Amino acid sequence: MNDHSTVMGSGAPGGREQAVVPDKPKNPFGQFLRKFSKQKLSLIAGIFIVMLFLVAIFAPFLTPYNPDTPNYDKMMAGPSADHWAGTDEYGRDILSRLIVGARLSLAVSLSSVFIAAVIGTILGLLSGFYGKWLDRLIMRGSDVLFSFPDILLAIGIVAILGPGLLNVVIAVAVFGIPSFARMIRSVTLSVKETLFVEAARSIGAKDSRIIWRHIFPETVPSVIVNLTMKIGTAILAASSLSFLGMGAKPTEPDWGAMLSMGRDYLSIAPHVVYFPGVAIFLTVLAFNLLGDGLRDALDPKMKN
Amino acid sequence: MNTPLIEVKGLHKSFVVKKGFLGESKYVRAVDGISFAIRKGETFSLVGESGCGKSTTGRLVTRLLKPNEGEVWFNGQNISAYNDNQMRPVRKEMQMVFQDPYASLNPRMKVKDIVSEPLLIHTKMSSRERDKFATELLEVVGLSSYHAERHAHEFSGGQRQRIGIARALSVRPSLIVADEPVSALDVSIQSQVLNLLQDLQEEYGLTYLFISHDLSVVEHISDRIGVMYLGALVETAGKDALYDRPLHPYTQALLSSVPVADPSQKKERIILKGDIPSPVNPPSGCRFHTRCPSCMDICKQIQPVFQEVEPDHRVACHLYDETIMGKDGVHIN
Amino acid sequence: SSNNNNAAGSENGSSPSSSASAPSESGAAPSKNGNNPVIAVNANFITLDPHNTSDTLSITGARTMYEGLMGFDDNMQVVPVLAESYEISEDGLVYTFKLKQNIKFHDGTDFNSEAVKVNIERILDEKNNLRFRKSFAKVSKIETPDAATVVFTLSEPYNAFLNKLAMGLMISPAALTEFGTDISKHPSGTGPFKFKEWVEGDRLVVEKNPDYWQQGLPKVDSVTFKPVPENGSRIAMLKTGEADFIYPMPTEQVAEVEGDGNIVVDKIDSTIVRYITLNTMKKPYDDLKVRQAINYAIDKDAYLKVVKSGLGAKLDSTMSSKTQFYSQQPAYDYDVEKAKQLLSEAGYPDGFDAEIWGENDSESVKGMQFIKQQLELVGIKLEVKSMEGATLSDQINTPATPADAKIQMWFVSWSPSSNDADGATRGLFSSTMFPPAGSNTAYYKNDNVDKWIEDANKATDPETAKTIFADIQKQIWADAPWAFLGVDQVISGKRNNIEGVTVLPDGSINILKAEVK
Amino acid sequence: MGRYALQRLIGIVPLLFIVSVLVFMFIHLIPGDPARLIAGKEATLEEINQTRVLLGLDQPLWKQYLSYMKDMFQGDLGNSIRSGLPVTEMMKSRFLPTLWLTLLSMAWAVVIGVVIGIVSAVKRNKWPDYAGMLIAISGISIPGFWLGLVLIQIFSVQLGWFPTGGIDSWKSYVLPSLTLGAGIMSMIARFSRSSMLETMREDYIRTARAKGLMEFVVVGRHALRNSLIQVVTIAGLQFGFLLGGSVMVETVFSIPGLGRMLVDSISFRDYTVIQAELLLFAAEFILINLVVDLLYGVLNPKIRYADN
Amino acid sequence: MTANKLLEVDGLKTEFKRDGGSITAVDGVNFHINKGEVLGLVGESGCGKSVTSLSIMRLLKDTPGKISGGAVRFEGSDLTKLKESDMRRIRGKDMAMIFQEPMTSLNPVLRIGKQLEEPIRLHLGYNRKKAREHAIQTLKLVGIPRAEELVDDYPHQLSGGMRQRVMIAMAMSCHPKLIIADEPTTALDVTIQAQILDLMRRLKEEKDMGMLLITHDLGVVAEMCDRVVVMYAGRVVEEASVKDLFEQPQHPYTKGLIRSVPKLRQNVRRLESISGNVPDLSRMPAGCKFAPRCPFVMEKCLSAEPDLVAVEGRTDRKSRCWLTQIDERGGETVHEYSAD
Ligand SMILES: Nc1ncnc2c1ncn2[C@@H]1O[C@H](COP(=O)(O)OP(=O)(O)OP(=O)(O)O)[C@@H](O)[C@H]1O
Ligand SMILES: Nc1ncnc2c1ncn2[C@@H]1O[C@H](COP(=O)(O)OP(=O)(O)OP(=O)(O)O)[C@@H](O)[C@H]1O
Ligand SMILES: [Mg+2]
Ligand SMILES: [Mg+2]
Repeated sequence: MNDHSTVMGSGAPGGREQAVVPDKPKNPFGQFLRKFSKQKLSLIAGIFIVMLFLVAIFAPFLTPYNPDTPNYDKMMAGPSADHWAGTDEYGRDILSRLIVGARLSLAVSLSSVFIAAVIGTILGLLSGFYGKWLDRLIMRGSDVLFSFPDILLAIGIVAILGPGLLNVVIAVAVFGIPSFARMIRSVTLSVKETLFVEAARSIGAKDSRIIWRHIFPETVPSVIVNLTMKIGTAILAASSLSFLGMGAKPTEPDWGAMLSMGRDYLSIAPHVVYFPGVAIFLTVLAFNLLGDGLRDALDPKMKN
Repeated sequence: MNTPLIEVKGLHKSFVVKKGFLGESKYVRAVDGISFAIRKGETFSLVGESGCGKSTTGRLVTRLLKPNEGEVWFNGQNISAYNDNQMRPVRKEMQMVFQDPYASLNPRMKVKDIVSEPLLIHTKMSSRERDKFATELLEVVGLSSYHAERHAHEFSGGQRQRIGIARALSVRPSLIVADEPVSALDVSIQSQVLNLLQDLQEEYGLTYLFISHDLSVVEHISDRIGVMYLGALVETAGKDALYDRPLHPYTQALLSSVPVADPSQKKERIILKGDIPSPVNPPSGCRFHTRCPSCMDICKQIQPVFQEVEPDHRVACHLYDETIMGKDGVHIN
Repeated sequence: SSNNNNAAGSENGSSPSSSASAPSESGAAPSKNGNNPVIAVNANFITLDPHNTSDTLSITGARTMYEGLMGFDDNMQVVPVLAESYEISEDGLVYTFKLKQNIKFHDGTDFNSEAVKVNIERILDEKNNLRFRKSFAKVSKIETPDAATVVFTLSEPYNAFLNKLAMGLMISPAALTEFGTDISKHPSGTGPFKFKEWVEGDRLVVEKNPDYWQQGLPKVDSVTFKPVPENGSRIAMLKTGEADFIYPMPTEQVAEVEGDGNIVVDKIDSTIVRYITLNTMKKPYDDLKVRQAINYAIDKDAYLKVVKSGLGAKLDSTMSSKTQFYSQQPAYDYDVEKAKQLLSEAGYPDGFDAEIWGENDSESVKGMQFIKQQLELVGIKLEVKSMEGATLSDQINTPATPADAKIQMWFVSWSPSSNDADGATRGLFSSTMFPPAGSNTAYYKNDNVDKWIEDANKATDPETAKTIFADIQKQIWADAPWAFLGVDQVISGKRNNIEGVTVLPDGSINILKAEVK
Repeated sequence: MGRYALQRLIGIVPLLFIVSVLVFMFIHLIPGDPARLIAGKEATLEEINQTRVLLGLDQPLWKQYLSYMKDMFQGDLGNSIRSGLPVTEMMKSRFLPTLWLTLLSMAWAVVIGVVIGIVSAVKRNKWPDYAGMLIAISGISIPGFWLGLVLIQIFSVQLGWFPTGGIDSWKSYVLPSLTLGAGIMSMIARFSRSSMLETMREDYIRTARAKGLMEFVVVGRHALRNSLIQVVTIAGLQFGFLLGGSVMVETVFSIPGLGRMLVDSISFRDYTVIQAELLLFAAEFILINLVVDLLYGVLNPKIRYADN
Repeated sequence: MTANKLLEVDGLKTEFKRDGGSITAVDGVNFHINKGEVLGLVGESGCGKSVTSLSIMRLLKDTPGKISGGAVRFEGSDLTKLKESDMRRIRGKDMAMIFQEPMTSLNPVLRIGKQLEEPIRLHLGYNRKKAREHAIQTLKLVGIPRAEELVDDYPHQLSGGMRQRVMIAMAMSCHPKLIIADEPTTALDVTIQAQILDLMRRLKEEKDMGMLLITHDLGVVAEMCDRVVVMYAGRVVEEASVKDLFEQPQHPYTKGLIRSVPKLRQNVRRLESISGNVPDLSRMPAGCKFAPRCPFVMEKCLSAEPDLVAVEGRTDRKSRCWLTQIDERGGETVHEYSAD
């Protein structure tokens, strides 16, 4: 028996190491999925959102009625077998409008948040990386933006640019920028101090490479988390704009517009506001839950 | 003795530290007048306690930091005033290995990309060539080619440090600055990495600036050693000279503080009083006088000169200053 | 979701002006506010300087404390108030007023002819840049032969002058000297109520003037006006009794509160007309057939039902039936086929793409959506552009010439401030009134109409004026520069223990006879 | 600390200057002609022009700005274009309601938010955690105006507990501040939960337990204060949100506050008022953040004693 | 001997929930500490030293960890069975702990004095004034100058060495019978480490406490300890007196460890090293956990895990290796060591 005792990894310096790295590479995405799937609420929220997207994409095939066709004989009828969510002040089918509205509400909030994220991230990266006057400029700028109540900023922007979908998107985007910029800046500041950035510098990497290849990927989880959370805020902001009469197009079935137009009927035909209200609530809730889940799954500090 | 590969003359570096509430800026004199030279093929080590400026020195040498004062000569060029673009070709010649193998590798990059990143920057190799080169390098440092596709976080500390070393080697530098390359590693792993560093030095004729706080490790790997205290060198000497005849009281205390892994060997210990002063307000005179067991009046007022008292053995201490101590001086060993 | 505890249900009131459910008087819940009723309105008071108001609400506020030589009755007819009687010269240039005697301003000084002169001169002084200057621009001379007589001499005949005088309220000259431009914060008139406090944005409180010249009035100790911009909140206040009277009553909720025994809803036809201007100088609206087609394509009954919750009347002239010199016109009855036919004849068998502008308040937005739905049926694809008011006004008034104008259709309303026919015509249809000079956004130009407007103003005889205005209305109606929609009702809600608060057709509130039971 | 505060205060000046330029440009960029809006719809062109001259709006923009700044340095914010009332006076009466509203909203939002956060963190992944987070997330998922209207329906119309609006007594503030604070409460609840969780993982919490301390002492004395330090920062940033939210809440609850005044003045292009108010908002926001920073120092000895 | 036993850890097993499954961080650890004795616990990072100490103190709250077996007898009573409130009475009073990180183990927002007074008032029932005096006394005991002023400082105002002294004072303040020190000097510089070790040695002798000293530094072990327990991958692999351990290490891991540490003035060209890495707890090899790295590995090692048995018939000398068992006993069944 003793003869068989082999010397594995005889301690030769620089000798190869085996069996330490697992055979199957640990896929970071797989790991993330595993962690995420344990967050049950977030998982449900994620599924809800996926379904919402499907609804939005296939809206034209799903609506039981033409969402724009009025029926003046059936105005503000409560929920019934024909109209699950009742009809609105023109006798249009609310369910159909909600379905089509998902499109618009998602489009507005997603695109505005996306724009805000892109610009905010770039500003945050530059501000955090270069510091000094650039940082001061960007941060003071975002202070100013922050100090303007966001709604007012949006009112101003819509007033300047005129109403319309794109302008609402821009308005909502603008007041999302500072929060991204600040957050990314602080991540950048801490990543900038990490050894691997110093290592990149020490091998002669250019700033652009350091920012793009080394710092930016580190900010992605925060961006994603903030993005999901901000989508909720953006839906609400867009609906607040509608409340102040500055929403998207009044003729389009945007949820916020439905809610704000319907508020005059709150006491006589509550379903007119109830359903869009619930749609907004659930969607915002879902995005926030998703964001929470993503944060936990993406945050290396949250192990369990 | 051939010409030094790197020579550092009177380096100073201070950092502004905003002390928050009162908004006053103060300065940390992280490196305060350091001179040394490293010859080709030699291992020069810097030792000293935490915060004494070892890493800062390393970063000044590699020009990751610009000195406030003083010069860094590398291969006969004064690189202290180079800008980023001028530095880039020089960086090919000097690479770094960092203390923390966990933090110094980008967790989101594949090993082959980490290892070949310097090639991407400094050479015109195609990505195929780079990958091939990277796998070869991995073999050199004792990893396998199949590790190339993995991410850094899948490796253990010792393996990561090997990846870091492979990265440093990729552009065939002449100087490697290793900032505490083994202090984050377990003892059983530490020796693997130390051996690897030694092997590579032999094979590629590398010059090392080795930074560590572990006197035993330093003794093992170095040819010459500099002992730092509060931003300044207090003693430099060849290994044997330093360990056999430490001159500076701080070096002596340091050496005697190292716990010995041998219960039979009970040695006399110099236990210093007090804590390491803050580099924000370093003591006047000799920086060490607040803790020095043989402190004299003069030490409190006048900063001793860093001078050669024996061939290739320099020390900054009034005890060896002939003008003060008289010709014979006083040696406490 | 309403507190329908009161068993007394109500059929729709047969009375044309009030749909009170008329519960027994004794069943009325006592007012929460005692003898100090609270009136919730939808906007803020801007100023209490009666010569510088341009919004109806500020006029309401001013009229609680101030009176003019003339005034409006509940039907917006001009009646003497501080004037005992008046005479107009044959040529329509000299107006002689006898003033009532023994009337005192709130500060104790006398009301007399001198006071009238001081007031009119204040209005006319260019330095003051008061909004009423234009109304009195034709006054060339003002004389006070004695304390009880005032004589106005006009530079040319102006048959709306009495209406304008009804707007010109009298301020105590002593107060004017004392407070100057600050008079807005220290009102002192002859009215039934005295100023108590004005917290800008929160409330205006006026208290009973014990020395009021009309015996037995006012009957309440004070009245508080509260701006409550949100419809839902205003009606909630009425329900809870925090407010005794609200105006405007949101049309959407009328049906609901009509079942509430504690609440009475009053509706009367107003002088507010709703219409869409069609840019007659722009293709395709330059074609009469297109304009007529649009008029035929809109179902006015549906408009009232959908947009106005059934409250209001169809617009059957260029002005409301309550306005001076109104003359009814034959209706453009809803007829989709005819509309399509007219469009074909005009060369648009498949309709066309069009754009409608309007403000972003919910009423306009709702209205424009409705119009879009209607025009769609005849093939006109309408894009609705709702804009914030000031932006819209800028869009309309920036182009200097009709050729530059971008405006196609404008969903809008109008009410003449002093309810005179001139005010309901000149600014809207005279070719001198193209934007930016005036509100003729239809860019309507008819030489006859231009001339008639001038003639009518100068007509000294009301009957002559009336015929001229009938011609004007007929011509414009036939030319259809507007799509005529409806006449609003002014709708107010009150607790059933409040009496005597009325809303005039122009939307101003009269609290002179307010009474709590 | 005094000197630091002073320095920071002085630092506000250039920032306000930038803000003033931006605000000035911003509001003049918004289309709309105050002269026309003020003169009324029946006004003649001549009247409108005269009004414009009277308001100085015919001057080039930079001249308008200079004269505005000149007046401002003399403490004169001008008169409202629309009503002619002095802007300072208008703001004075509008300031208190908004201040109360924001402070009350902030107060309950912080207290409840922190309590929910702590309970959720301590009972992590148990039902109180889920309940707390559901409440918290609901707070940000409901549009403010909608919540306000529903609260009025329930608590004013149905139950008659609170007035529908106004500023007549403390009761008037209950529903508006509930509405306004809901969003912030949620933010704070979520934030304090995560910062509490983070704190509970700290080494010194283990130290505290190793001393044999009761759990509530560990949470209350050792964890709470450390996590509050972070909560304060977030709360400060939320003030901007409050000021914005007040626009809506003041409209729904008929509160004569700054927010409503701003919306009104924007719709009338009442430049002087908008300008003054936006400057006030900016100053307020900056001041609050200064206070937050100071508070941060008070709570965090590391900063307080940084001078050694 | 039993009467002398202060603490007895018997088959302690602690598991962590992780990603659905669970890992056993501490697996059947046995050792004891006598009164007045310093027991060293050495091993590489992640081998379970800290978890062992936290399990003894039952401080695993808020971690996914749980004691799943074994007993911890302190003066005869099993701590794992105590109610939390009773355990609280022991923590800080009879058994105190010093943690590795002096920088983070003190609450940054509470004054030093306040943090020191907490256990004193709780366990000794002193009033505030008396507790403060006692705190100052203890601070002086651990060699802190100006203790009266220092109690009003905040932790960040102190250097690392001072903070560690405060931690020691805190642990000492209620005169515990046992101190568990988890790498008390790892974060400190050598000269400061020398001060602290010197202090701890003195205090231990004065107060006659038992001490569990956790470290990975063999040098520290050699200087401080009476006996040593070596851990590898959650298990005890060797137990010996300090002298025996360094002179005749039994387990191949211990041997490798001792030899791979560079020693001053030793002058070897190459260091010995143990190849390979510490195994991941979630994918542990069957058989001896050290087998994959062991230069003397045999077939048996790969399939069966050896027990911790007495070496050469000595009760104070144990090793967990087939080699020692086979070599010494010629392959016979060996006498198994049992704790009782
Ligand atoms: N970027 C910086 N900004 C401010 N202070 C710094 C910076 N870098 C280093 N310092 C300070 O300079 C001094 C020397 O730091 P340095 O990192 O060189 O020490 P070191 O000897 O490497 O210590 P260690 O052994 O802890 O790594 C320290 O007091 C440190 O706080
Ligand atoms: N809170 C925790 N959650 C999950 N796993 C843990 C936790 N604490 C410890 N572990 C696991 O338990 C094992 C033993 O850890 P432990 O901290 O006891 O090691 P150690 O010997 O103290 O190491 P070091 O020398 O680094 O302090 C490790 O593999 C670690 O992953
Ligand atoms: Mg360092
Ligand atoms: Mg540990």
